[in-house]
Amino acid sequence: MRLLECVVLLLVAITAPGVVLSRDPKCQVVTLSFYGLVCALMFFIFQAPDVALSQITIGAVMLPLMILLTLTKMRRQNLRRERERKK
Amino acid sequence: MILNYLAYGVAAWVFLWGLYGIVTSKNLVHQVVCLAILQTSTYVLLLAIGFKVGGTAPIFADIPVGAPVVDPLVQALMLTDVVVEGTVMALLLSMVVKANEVAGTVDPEELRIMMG
Amino acid sequence: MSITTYIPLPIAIPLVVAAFLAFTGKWIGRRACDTLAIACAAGNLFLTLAILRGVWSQPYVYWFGNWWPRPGGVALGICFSIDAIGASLALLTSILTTAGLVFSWWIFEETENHFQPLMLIFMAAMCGFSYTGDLFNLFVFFELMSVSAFALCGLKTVEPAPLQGAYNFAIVNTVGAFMIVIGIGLLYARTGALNLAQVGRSLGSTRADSLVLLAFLLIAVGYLTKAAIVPFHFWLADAHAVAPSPVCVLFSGVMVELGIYAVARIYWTIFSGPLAAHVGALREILLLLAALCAVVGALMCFAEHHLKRLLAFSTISHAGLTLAGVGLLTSKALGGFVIYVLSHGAIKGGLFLCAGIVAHRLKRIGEDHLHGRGRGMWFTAALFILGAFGLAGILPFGTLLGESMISDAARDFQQGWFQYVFVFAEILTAGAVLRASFRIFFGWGDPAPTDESSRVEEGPETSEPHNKTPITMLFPAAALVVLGIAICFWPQLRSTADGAAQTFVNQPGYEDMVLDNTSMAVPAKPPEESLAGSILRSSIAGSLALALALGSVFRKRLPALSFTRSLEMGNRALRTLHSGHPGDYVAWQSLGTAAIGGLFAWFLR
Amino acid sequence: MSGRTRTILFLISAAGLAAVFAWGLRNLPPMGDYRGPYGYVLTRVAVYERHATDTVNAINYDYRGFDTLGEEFILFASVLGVLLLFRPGGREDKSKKRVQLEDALPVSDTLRVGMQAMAATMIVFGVYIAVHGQLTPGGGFQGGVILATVPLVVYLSGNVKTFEAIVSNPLTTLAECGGAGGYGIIGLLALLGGAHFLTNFVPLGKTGDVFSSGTIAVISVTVGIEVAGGFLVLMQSYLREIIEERLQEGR
Repeated sequence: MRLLECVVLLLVAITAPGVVLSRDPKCQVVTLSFYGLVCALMFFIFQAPDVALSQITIGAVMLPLMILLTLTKMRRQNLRRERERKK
Repeated sequence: MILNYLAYGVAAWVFLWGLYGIVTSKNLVHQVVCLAILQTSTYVLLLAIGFKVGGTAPIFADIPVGAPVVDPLVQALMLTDVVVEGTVMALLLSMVVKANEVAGTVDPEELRIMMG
Repeated sequence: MSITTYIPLPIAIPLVVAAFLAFTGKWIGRRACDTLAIACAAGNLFLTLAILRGVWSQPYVYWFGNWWPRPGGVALGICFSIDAIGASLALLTSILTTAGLVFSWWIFEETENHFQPLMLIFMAAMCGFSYTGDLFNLFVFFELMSVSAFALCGLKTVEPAPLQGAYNFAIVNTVGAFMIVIGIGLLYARTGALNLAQVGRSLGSTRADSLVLLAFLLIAVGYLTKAAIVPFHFWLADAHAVAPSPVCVLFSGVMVELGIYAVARIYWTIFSGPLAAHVGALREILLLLAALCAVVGALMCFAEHHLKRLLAFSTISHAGLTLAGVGLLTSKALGGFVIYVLSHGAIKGGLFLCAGIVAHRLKRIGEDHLHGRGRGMWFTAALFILGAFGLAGILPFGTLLGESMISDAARDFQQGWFQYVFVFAEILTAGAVLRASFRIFFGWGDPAPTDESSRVEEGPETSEPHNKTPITMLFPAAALVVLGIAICFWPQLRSTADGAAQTFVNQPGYEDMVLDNTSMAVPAKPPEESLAGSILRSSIAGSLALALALGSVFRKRLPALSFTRSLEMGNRALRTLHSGHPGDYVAWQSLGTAAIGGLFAWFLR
Repeated sequence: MSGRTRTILFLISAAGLAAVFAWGLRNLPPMGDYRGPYGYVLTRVAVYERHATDTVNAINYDYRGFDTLGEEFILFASVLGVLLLFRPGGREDKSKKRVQLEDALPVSDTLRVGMQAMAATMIVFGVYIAVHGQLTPGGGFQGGVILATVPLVVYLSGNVKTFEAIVSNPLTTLAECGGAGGYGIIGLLALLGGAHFLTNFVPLGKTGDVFSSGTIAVISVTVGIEVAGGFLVLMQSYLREIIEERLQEGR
């Protein structure tokens, strides 16, 4: 095992708890897409370019995007509910 | 010696952190993300299993057949895994949005309608 | 036409039709969608029946993409290795899907819900799951089955309860699915193979080391989560209570049982060799789990007053009983497992459809609200009561034969105590269903006490009030209950099932058949044992269930019956455990995994 | 269960799980020297047998193509599930008028042109990835996801109308359903020739060509179409409400 591989594994090991511990979903979007990139990097280093490509598209782009949209949708729902309550 | 098992250890470590996140989560969106983290432990494990020191990617465009390559099967499994991740998360997130719409909360503690 | 031509069809055709329906559904209208879906499911019924006939005496191996194994037994492709047990589960799937689709003819008035394509995908996934002979393909179909099940579970989105149910279902099952992936990865690391036969041959009969045990643990826990075995069962009650009735039929009738089937499958193709030295200890661990599950499910079932949730807990209890069929690790009990699953699936499907009829007519599902309002629905009442006795496993029901084989096998291994678990679970589950039907359809006694979940309203599957039960609802319900009885009259059913199970557990024969293309030895049909003990036991269970139901309905008239009240209120601690919190569920799931892992490490080392 | 009890219960089981993992994982073969039969045999025969240089895709779309069929339908089923959950329900939704969409987002022209150029590049890139699956890393799935992000770039560049026109076009749904169904049909076509399901029946061509490797290339493109359609439909079901509300607020 080369140094590079150890480093990227340790990076994964450090970032994962970071994503779990960022309790606010808005922060989590950022940490998650960083984590997705770290995973993609790991796939590249471990000679899995096919998986790396799909990890970038899914893990680092699509998934955070869907979470962002989820949060936006929920914020709008909550605002609407507030407004209706005021009426 | 211990380095040989580092990747397996990292897989178990990420798995347990993912579980911890799901168990202690107070927000359904957070919980879904933790499930995604839990899933990445399977990537780490599969990747480590099929790895070969000095092997290249199993693509024979530039290298001759028979050259040392890493195992292609685990990569095929991981591709399936990535798709499953993306789609299951999309489904779960839409459930969360809908739950927020009809119940007005994303705290699992407050969403307990059915119990006992 | 030879069997080779139509083996892939029960999976491929529903999938293609589902894709077609999902696109054209908007334009061709509701009725055309329904018709096409029902035709497809009925076609699947014939196909699976034909496949069952084809593999009746000799299992059949089908290699996708013509990828036969290489010399030396290296399989690069995926195969279906179909035997009578898998084929009959696929047949059950097709029957229940057809019944569910026919039942849904008059419900779900809105059209854009993609109900029919999802049902077809669900059916195809379960058929593929019961046919496959590949470890990872098993997982793919498991996941396909799960995803379509999550979506179907949350079909009624106007209320929060279905979303909670679907969400909890999805979280717990997905965690289980990842455990399966890890287990598969570990086996692949050891053997470099994914074909069940090849993995099994590669492990051989070398004593299992900790890696193999861990792989077995993770894969088994993943599938037992689907099978709703205590302590992985929490999701089931939440999901079944809120899913539309025709979907519940598939959930309870076959999906849960397929989880147990998968454990049997991987045990007898992969792990029976490596674990041969510890078979006694493993049997005791599995029986303990089964008994715990049966008892907890039965207690919760009697304490429940939400009609569908009550049936859901009865499914948990019966899942425990069926786990014993596999957990005894012998072909006789496995034969009992098959008979039990087939007849229980039909009966439970019929009961859920009856619950669906009640919800359709009366718009409520809590036993307390429904008190006496079902008067006049005589046919539904009759089916419901018949179904209850089917759960008790009395004489003309197929469950009796399954119970007798499992109990006989348990006695063979000095585990005779398990037959009392059977009796206990049968009394409480049948008693609960009878109690509910006495209250709902006859209005006897006082209204039931309310509890947390019976306050949850059943979301309307239809909006207009209905004074008549359409034939499309009554007929499938009746057909399923009749099927649960008819199976008992199949000549020589027990020895046939035993023979099929002997083929199933024949690991060396299986490996040679898949990898070397040999045919399997046809086992001799063992003689059938006397049913007298089982008939006696089940009659006692049936009459005690009746007595218990009458006792709890009329307990105000006789002070001696007040114990039924505490039974009906349930154990407080046990009830609070079913908290509806996904975090709790996953915590229990991890605890269960760790505990079973500890047992494995201690006893199977 | 209170949050505290739950955490304690979990920590106990996590300790147990960690122990069980440590106990089992120590018997894994040391990392970096994998020589299991599957990968070993496959990397030696796949290029000759299938004229595909990317063996990962040879596995995905040929040797274990049946798994991928299941996987595509997992995607398909969950898109159906999301559509089902986000379907316009309830009475007030039905009475709501469809709003007229306008390109309302204020974006500078330079950015808009840049974004459009980016979208065009991504289309080329996505198609390239999708059709070269059998040769180089990538394939239908990855290409499809890249293609699905193109309309999103269009949306961000302010062309809401174009975005809406792309994603609500029945062709998007057709791509999704046709891609998924098409995979099954390609598999069934093999049966007509008397072969088994999903047999590679198209001529294999010359190794290294775009049209080599028979059905691998065909299926890769089919999957690309399905994935692109599927993710577009997903995106649209998430974005539709947001766009509509935004426009109503703008008035």
